[in-house]
Amino acid sequence: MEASFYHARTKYPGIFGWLFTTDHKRVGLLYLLSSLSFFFVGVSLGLTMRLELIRSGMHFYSAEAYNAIFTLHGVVMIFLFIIPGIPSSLGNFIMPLQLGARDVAFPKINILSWWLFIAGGACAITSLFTGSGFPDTGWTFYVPYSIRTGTNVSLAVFGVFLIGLSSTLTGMNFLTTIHRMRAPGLTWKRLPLFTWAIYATSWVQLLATPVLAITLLLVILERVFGVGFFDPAKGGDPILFEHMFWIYSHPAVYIMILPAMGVVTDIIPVFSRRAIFGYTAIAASSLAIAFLGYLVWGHHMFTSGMSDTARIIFSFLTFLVAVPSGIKVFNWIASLYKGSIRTDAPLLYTLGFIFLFSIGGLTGLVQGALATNLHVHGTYFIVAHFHYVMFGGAAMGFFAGLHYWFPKMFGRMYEEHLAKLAWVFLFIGFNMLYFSMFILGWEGMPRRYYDYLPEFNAPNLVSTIGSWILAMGLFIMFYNLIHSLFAGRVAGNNPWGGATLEWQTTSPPPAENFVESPEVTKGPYEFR
Amino acid sequence: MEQKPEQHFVATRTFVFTWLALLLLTGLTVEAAHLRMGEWSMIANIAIASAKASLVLWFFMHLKYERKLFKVLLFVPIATISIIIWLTFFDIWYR
Amino acid sequence: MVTGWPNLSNPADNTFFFILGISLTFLVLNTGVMIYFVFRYSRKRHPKAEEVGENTPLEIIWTVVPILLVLAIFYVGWKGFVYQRTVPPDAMPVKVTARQWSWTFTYENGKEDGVLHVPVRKPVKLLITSADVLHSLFIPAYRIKEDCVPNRQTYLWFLPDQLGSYDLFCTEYCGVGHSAMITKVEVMPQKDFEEWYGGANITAEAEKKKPAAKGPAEKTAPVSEEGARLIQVKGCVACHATDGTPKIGPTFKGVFGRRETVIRNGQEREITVDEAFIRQTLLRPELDRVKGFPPIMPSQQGQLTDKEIDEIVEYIKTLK
Amino acid sequence: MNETTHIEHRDYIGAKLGMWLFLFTEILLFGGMFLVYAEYRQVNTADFHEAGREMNVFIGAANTIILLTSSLTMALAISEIHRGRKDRSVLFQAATVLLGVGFLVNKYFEWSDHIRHGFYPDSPQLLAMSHGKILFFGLYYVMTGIHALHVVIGLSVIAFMLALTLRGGVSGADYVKLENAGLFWHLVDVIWIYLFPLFYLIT
Ligand code: HEA
Ligand code: HEA
Ligand code: HEC
Ligand code: CUA
Ligand SMILES: [Cu+2]
Repeated sequence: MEASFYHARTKYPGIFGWLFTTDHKRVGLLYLLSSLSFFFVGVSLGLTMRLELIRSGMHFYSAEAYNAIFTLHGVVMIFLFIIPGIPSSLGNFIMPLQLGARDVAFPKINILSWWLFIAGGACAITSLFTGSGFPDTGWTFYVPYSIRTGTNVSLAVFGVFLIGLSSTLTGMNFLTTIHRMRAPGLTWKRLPLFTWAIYATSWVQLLATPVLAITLLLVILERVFGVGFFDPAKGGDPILFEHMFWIYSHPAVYIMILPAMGVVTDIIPVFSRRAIFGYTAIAASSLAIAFLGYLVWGHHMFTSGMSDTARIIFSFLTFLVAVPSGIKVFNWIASLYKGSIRTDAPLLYTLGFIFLFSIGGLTGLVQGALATNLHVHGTYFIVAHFHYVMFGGAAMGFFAGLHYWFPKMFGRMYEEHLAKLAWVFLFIGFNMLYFSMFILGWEGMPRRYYDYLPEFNAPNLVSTIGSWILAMGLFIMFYNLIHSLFAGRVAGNNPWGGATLEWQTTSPPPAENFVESPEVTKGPYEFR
Repeated sequence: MEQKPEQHFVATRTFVFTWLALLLLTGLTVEAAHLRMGEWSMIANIAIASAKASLVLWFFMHLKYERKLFKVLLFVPIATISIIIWLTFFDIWYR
Repeated sequence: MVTGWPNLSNPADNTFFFILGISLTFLVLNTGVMIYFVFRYSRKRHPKAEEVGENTPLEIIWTVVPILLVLAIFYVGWKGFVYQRTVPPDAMPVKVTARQWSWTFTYENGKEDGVLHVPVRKPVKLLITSADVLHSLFIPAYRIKEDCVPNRQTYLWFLPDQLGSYDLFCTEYCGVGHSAMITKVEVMPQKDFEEWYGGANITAEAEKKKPAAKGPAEKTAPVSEEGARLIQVKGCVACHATDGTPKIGPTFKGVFGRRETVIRNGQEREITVDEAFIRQTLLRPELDRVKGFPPIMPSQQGQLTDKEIDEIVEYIKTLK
Repeated sequence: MNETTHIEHRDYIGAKLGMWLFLFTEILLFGGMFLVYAEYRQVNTADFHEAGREMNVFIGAANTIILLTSSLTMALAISEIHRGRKDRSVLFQAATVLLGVGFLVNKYFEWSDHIRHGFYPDSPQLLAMSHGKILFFGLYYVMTGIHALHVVIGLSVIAFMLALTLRGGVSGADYVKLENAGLFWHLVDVIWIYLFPLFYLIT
């Protein structure tokens, strides 16, 4: 452990050795720490929101406070936790290792991205305390409300703009890295599927985020100069804003899920000791999701007043994008066949991921069908869907990866029993919390409601109780991980017997990653 | 990883001719606008602009001399933005 | 009267159960097989993994079958949608104006109300627009919803096939009062509806009946009835109760002459609510905000005529 | 190991690839604005044609020629440094900067002229006009404004490159930085090539 990058001499002393580092591993850990901190903010807000919603007529918050809080919850979770979460933390740490590279292609731009990310987060947080408080627009910033409300929309939106810039730069950096810095022998067909997933994600980050940037910039210009693009009184078209917002934000949901899919694809073969089933199909479906993901944004607008023709086209395309996800699920399950399976925590979280993501994805079909969307749009059904895919899917995949690569990143092992216990709490609490929301949604409870009619009481109560169980699970999990940072047993270089390159260096790796430049002679999942 | 910059000198002549062609097209596009062909003059203008843009990309930006990867990749953002605008118009046309 | 129209909720429900069937099949099979594998091939029972290699026919099957299934789902959803969007020619048109944070329904004869009254078993077409930001009109009982877009008109139709009172929600976030932007669909027997609906242009008639307002002193009972109607129609009741309970805004009961604390530019002061103050709150609510309530009272400038304001003021005075 | 003894790997292709990828984001950024333009022109065709009359084709065409020429000088600057002729390269870079400044000066006069005539976002005169005209001028200011911002950034980068070239940081042996600056500058040119007909030639 002495030779690890933690002990490497840095250009700047102490904390500055971290803040101004160009080492991708340190940048990855900075991202990990910051996005988990934001996650903690987000979940705390979620918990208090559930408290407000425990029964109708509850007044734990005022209506304005609640509206600002669900907006903040959404913005933090999406822009500050789940989008940068896997690609920028695990991706930064692991992907160059999997390539056998010394670092990413542009190490300075890498740390610049982190700084932009933090600056963006700081803007968003500052907007809480300045002006007339955090925006109360929802994370979707729909006009014309967002140009009329007196809250501090401009600053928060500028923060998101900076985060977008950071995300774009990361995408550019990773793409160049994967194209140019693969170790000798590491052909595209030997690339670990996590790296393939990061590759697909990076394209989405690169090509979708600028549209968000310009959209947000136009909102700011609208608020400051009144240019009129989104103001119906001046001929502006609010539906155009919805188009532009979702042109980014639908692909963005695949920025969240693709890396998580990559994580579980890397975990399954290692714990079932056999090659992944359908390597090509999985790699191709990542690219297919990234591509088709551009074509379906209109499914968020089926009731927006968009033309009926467009609704039908977008519904059709939406169904196509579901297929590659299905292909992945089938291949994952097939990869367990005739394996020799060890159900350690990473695999357990992976199985949880598959189950919860399937529920989330399949309910996506309900939303994608026109006849049903007219009913479920804007209700808790949607809220349930996206928590299943984002929390049950993306975040669960993140946790799986965190356990899987924990020994690589920190050189120590977490406590297995606690990790499993946390999983049980997470799984039960999660389903209580969010499954109730499907029922509420189908019964017609609208989302973003500060208070609701008494007829919706029962499922809401179950949901709130579920949130406490889930909180317990999260608490146990993070306690275990944090405690093991200092007190875990030393893990060794390759505790799981992985065959990808990151397991061939020491844990934690030295600053230059590999003492000898590795050469690749076999596929990523050939264990023998 | 060490690579020498490719030893391909582009003749100054090539650049100057490109520039002349660009000026010519600029004149053409101003003329086309005066012809009052209704919607067609807009289409002609965009076509000419695309021709100019291609010249800049191909010669000034050296695309002609780059490896194939670059040419293929450039297709990606252009296709993306075209598809996005096209799909959005299914809303605008049929509203 | 049209009979034989199936309940409009059918397309949505049928599509839903169709998708649910397919989804549950996949979910149960996938999860079942997954759990089975995890036990059957656990390291204890199956210590040595076997390589099975790739299987292209299998890959093709599980690509093609889902494609066919999702196309089927798309088709069912589309068909239902076509039904949901095809308005029967004899539908009764009702204009809907959404504003922060109330609904106004305007009937063909000019009658306005804050609650949607419809006769049973007669299709209704809603012509929807918004006076300010985006809203969305949602009636869960009929499984329909459409956004209210300023400067544009969108539409919906439904067939109220059973008597009753159904919820109508706003489902596009529109600010502080979003969750209070709720009203009802009252499905009435044809006869009751006709009675409620009245004959020709109700508002015009009401105007005629009223004596020209001269001064507050001359106001009589019918005037405050008109005021009572106005606070329904103009959506005041979304935030103000008349029975003493505070809702989003203060109750109207006993408000006239009440001493209360208001905030102007961050400065608190005591006032007594009088006519001038009510007028000011209606037209320029941002000047003085009642303490203890969110600063969301929307200005009625341009929404209420002077006469209507007089009537509301008179009505509020009567609420002791 | 020591982080400072970072082996400066010089991956020429990688550096250019990164730059191209960055340019793609610019294409999408402006693409978003083109989408706004496309919709509003589609909806307000007549108004756009009429508003286009307020534009001065002469200034627009002059600026087009200036930018095209600056692209030429930039390409030549790179071609010269490639051949190891530093002095000539410096000259061409300086010419590029001058032309770019000329573009901005023109733009300044053009904008102030419009503003003097009362055409600027939210101006009372504009608000009294039809929706299409409000949107046309909104688009005009935002799109040429953001383009001008790119010109300013491009100029600063080229000026910096000029300094680097003089001090030897950019040379015949290593000039990828200059090449990348050039790529950016050409892209700014390409975008203007589209802006010109969209605003000046739609009468
Ligand atoms: C991680 C993020 C994520 C992911 C991966 C997805 C995935 C999908 N989403 Fe979701 N979605 C969101 C995040 C995500 N979504 C968010 C945040 C919102 C709300 C935003 C807001 O309004 O605030 C939303 C909203 C949303 C809507 C809009 C609803 C509305 O507001 O009216 C729709 C509509 O079509 C939709 C559809 C889908 C579909 C079809 C998929 C598909 O990709 C799912 C594919 C997966 C499967 C299908 C399951 C696995 C497959 C099998 C088990 C095999 C069997 C399969 C078949 C038979 C096909 N989503
Ligand atoms: C990744 C994304 C993500 C995640 C993980 C969550 C997590 C949670 N969210 Fe979600 N949510 C969103 C993304 C996410 N959310 C988005 C995008 C919206 C839409 C916003 C909008 O409409 O604009 C939304 C909206 C939303 C709503 C709807 C609001 C409305 O429409 O009115 C609700 C309501 O219950 C809710 C609840 C919750 C809850 C209870 C959690 C819970 O999971 C929280 C569980 C966690 C805890 C209870 C915390 C306790 C943890 C500990 C004590 C551990 C200790 C930790 C350390 C040591 C680090 N969220
Ligand atoms: C979205 C909610 C909302 C709507 C709709 C609304 N109000 Fe209010 N109103 C408030 C709130 C909140 C206050 C208290 C804060 C303030 O003074 O702004 C208030 C204050 C008032 C007061 C002063 C009460 C007092 O205690 O001094 C009057 C009078 C009033 N409203 C009348 C009306 C009338 C008449 C309408 C309809 C035409 C209406 N309001 C519509 C929210 C609303
Ligand atoms: Cu009106 Cu929400
Ligand atoms: Cu989507």
